[in-house]
Amino acid sequence: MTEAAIDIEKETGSAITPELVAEHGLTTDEYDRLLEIIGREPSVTELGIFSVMWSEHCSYKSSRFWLKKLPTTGPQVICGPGENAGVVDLGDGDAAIFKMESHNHPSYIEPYQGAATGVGGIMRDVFTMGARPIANMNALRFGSPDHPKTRHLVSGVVAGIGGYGNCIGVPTVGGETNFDARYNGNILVNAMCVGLAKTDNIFYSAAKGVGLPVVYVGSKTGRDGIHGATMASAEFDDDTDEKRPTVQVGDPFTEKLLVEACLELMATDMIIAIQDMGAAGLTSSSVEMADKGGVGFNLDLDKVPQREANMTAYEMMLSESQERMLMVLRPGTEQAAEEIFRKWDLDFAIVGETTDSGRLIVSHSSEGGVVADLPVAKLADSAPVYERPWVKTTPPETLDPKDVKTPDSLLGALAQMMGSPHLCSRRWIWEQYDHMVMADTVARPGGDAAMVRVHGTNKGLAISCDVTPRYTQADPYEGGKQAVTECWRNLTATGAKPLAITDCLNFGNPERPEIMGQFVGAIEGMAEAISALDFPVVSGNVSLYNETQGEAIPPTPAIGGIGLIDDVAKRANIALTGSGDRLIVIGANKGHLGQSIYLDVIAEDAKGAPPRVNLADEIKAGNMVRSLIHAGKVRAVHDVSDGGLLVAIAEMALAGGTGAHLNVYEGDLPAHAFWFGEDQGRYVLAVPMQNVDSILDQARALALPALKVGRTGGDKLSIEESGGIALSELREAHEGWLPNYMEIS
Amino acid sequence: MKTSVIVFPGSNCDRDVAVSLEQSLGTAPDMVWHGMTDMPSSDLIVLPGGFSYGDYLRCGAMAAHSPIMRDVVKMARDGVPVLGICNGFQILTETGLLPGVLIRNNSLHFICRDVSLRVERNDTLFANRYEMREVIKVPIAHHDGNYFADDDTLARVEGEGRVAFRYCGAEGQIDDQSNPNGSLNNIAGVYNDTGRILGLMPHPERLSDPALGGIDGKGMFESLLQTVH
Amino acid sequence: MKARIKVTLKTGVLDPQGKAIKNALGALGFEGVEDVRQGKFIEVELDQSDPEAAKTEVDRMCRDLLANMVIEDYDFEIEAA
Amino acid sequence: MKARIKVTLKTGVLDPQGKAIKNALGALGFEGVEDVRQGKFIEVELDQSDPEAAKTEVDRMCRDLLANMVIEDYDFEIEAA
Ligand SMILES: Nc1ncnc2c1ncn2[C@@H]1O[C@H](COP(=O)(O)OP(=O)(O)O)[C@@H](O)[C@H]1O
Ligand SMILES: [Mg+2]
Repeated sequence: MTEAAIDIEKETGSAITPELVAEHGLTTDEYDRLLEIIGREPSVTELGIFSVMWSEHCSYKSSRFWLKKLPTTGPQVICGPGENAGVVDLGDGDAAIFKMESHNHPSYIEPYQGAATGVGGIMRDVFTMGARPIANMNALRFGSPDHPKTRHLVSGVVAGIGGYGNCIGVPTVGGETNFDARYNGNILVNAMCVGLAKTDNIFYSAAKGVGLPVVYVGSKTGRDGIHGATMASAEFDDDTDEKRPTVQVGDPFTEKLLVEACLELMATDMIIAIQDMGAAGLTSSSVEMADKGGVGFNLDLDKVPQREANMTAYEMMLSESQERMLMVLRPGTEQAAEEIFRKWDLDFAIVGETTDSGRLIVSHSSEGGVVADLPVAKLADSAPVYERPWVKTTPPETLDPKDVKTPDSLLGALAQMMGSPHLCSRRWIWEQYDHMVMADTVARPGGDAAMVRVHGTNKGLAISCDVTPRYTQADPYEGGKQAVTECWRNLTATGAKPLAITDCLNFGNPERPEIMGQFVGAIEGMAEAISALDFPVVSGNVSLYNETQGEAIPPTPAIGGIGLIDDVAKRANIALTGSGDRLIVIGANKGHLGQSIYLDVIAEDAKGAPPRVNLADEIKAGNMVRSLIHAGKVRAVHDVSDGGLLVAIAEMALAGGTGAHLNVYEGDLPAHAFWFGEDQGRYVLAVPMQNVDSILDQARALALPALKVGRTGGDKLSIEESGGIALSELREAHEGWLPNYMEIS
Repeated sequence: MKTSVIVFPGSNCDRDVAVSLEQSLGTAPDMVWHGMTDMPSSDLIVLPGGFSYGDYLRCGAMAAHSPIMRDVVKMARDGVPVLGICNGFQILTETGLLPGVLIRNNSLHFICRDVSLRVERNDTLFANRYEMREVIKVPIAHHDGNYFADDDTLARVEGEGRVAFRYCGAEGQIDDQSNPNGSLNNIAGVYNDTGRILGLMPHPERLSDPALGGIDGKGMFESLLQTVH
Repeated sequence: MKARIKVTLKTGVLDPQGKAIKNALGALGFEGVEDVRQGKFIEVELDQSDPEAAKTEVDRMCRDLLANMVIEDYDFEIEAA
Repeated sequence: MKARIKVTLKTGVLDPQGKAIKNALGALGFEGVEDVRQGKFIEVELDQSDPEAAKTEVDRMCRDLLANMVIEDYDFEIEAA
């Protein structure tokens, strides 16, 4: 094929107007830059291609500058950000491949399909690299329970996540769920997938080599989600409810076939490069593969399997139809590869070849031949990078616990908090997810981190998703630091050694300096924690413009982390069992009530600075707890987070169906600050009597606070002289809220 | 002992059950692709859980017509033991090898959790390791597990003692509270008239390993060892 | 030719979806909803010009696959393209 | 009164079920099946004697609950009992 000039008039019938450029989300400056790059006016197809490549979603133009500040390396990292997903070494030739991604806007418009396709998309990112997906997680933020849309959104999103993951047969083992009025118009649906591969059989997207066949596999292309990538980069306005753009519908059955077919092909030596078609489908997959391989691509759209009649090049290049992949194969293997895909009833088509032209040349006979002819490298890396103006968030003053309302009774307050939307059990959600399929889920949802066994071994992979949006809202820097640290702590509480994280950075409109300031603050806080904890970011995703009518969501940098334990039999869980164990809190109790759940639920207030993380103390406490778990010195472990100490103990009691008698607090703090404060860096341990002294000694030697707070036993939770609360009553409050709320339709 | 696990497009518990079979019986099963037309000789055929054909149209409907099923049905009629778990149970009802149907859970939700089952018969090749009326813990994970049959069929199933397991409470009581999906008479699994074909919604392969939280499901695979040759 | 097929539940067969819809309609304030039954509506595009042949074929599709005769009935009409 | 409601996917929206049924029919030996689309068929029994009022009500039910207007269309007929 020659570098044919494009007859624009013929293709479009009209020249590119400023309105058309604006509709494609390009600024005048950006359009001028485009003109400079290609040296002529683009065709409409070319304009479409540029617009998606330069969308915020694909180009990271507002975030890229800051993302570079995140540490991404370490001896455990095999592949950091830049590929479809991150790769971490698990030893013995095993690798974990994982990533988290947002599907916020589509899930608001059509919760079931939006969430389902979010799960499908993130799984493709993982198996495209050669991993069998082994666990899914989901981090969900909904609006206030009182908002008229919330119930419908919860119901659809949860059903969609389950509908997709269950069908594929990958367990959804955990996640997080928040309710907050600030998400009323912009819910967040972040899906994470973890896969397992062999370190010597990992697949990348660089299409190295000329004259190689470019192959399309999976489902046919339809007019699905055209402009999804630009939509993910735009603010919602008043008519979003009306507009309802073409949403993608997921087909998990086809994805299951695609997983199996791809893994079957990957067991051979036929693939040179492979990439899923995600946002901006055929466009971004071909540009990225060609660019990374330093080659050109000739694509013949006549060959693309099509679901609908009369599709244009523009539509095919921008379609976001699901369950599709692009591969570059070793020449001569086409037939053998095709047989595999036919066996699995999937489309297989050779749609082009790699060239030495360095150009993406797209042809479509019904539109007169070549419809796009663009320089690959420029398409890939000349996207603008903006250093947008930002202002630092001023954190609120620290709240004195003495200024916070005292509860009528500690245990009454506890029951009220445990039965609130913030702390109630998420069982109604996770029971709709198959969390046991693959028969390796050793720690199911409900504890700190979930754990799946590395199939065929005793090794365990711990997985957790964390961020506390009310902290990040008040202080993005401390909140970002806390999110990374809480994830590390949750993994540690199972006995796993934290290895690495993925992130999903959900923020408002970056063109507003205060939002950009939140972004910068969160990144800086995350970076500090990451480097101190040796917990690098290996993959991630940024979702900006989460605003409705100028109201931004709280900054929500969701962190998804994984950790490793060499023997699942050594892991700890949160359940109290038996009686007579001593409960010991490791870490300092300072009664921090600012931004706490207590403040919100009992004092109905939202003031103060969030708790601060002391990274040096975190490391000391975490390492000690992990070594106690490995040594078998503790019967149960739970980290202290939302709701504070008493909530952590109540969760442990409910998990094991064993009560506890707690000592009356006799220190300087108000009792409610002691029991409900959200100081960081703490763990509750249930310790058999004979190990208590040695653990206290060990803590003393490390200068770590360790305090005996009670002992296990019985079927209620009591604080010495008061009568106590029956576990059954607490359970009713804790388990009841969500199903009761969802029942009213 | 030679076992075969049929793999349909969309099966996803095929590996799980293969692991349990191998652990309990000592030999790995043959994994048989649904598109084949000839079954290898087998002492036991397992139809695994999952979402064959995406569970589209009706669960199990399309798989019941897969090429391999002609042979499976024939062998089953000739007395080769067949175990259908979850989706496999749905497929067996669609082929008519087992009575009744599995419709949408009455909550309309997919449900994944451990349930208690009461063993209703222990004189079969699948359940001889259990005590009569023993209460065992086995997980369920399904969207369509609500066992339904018309009055006559139900009377026949009950009358002939073909109920294999019922959902029950911790003490073995059969009541609405312990019925997770609305199944008639809390039925969780049924036998055919010879007792050599068993379909059940719960997943014994998921609690056959102490690391996963229990081994009550193991009895079903170990029972087979004793009786099938 | 196009076949429009309705698959409905036999009387007496439990219909959890129908029941849920009925409750939801009630909760939404629709009064006087006495019963709801949910079935399937399947459209099949056929390359067949003889209506009689199409009829026989569609009937067989329904029996063989589209309906479960244990609990469902079906009914269809054929429309020339 | 009885309302018979058909809920179908909008043109262009992927129909995974229809696709799978089409393949299954092919595997069963039915030739010439060009396309299959699966929708819902819902029958609602109404305590309402005025056909016009019933129409308005059913239309609202479809929009509010029975059809997902983002991806589905609906159509119905009312039959006097
Ligand atoms: N959307 C969800 N999906 C699955 N599991 C969830 C979801 N939300 C919360 N969970 C589970 O509920 C438990 C409690 O969650 P959370 O309070 O966020 O834990 P932590 O405070 O330890 O991070 C965890 O086991 C978590 O995995
Ligand atoms: Mg935790």
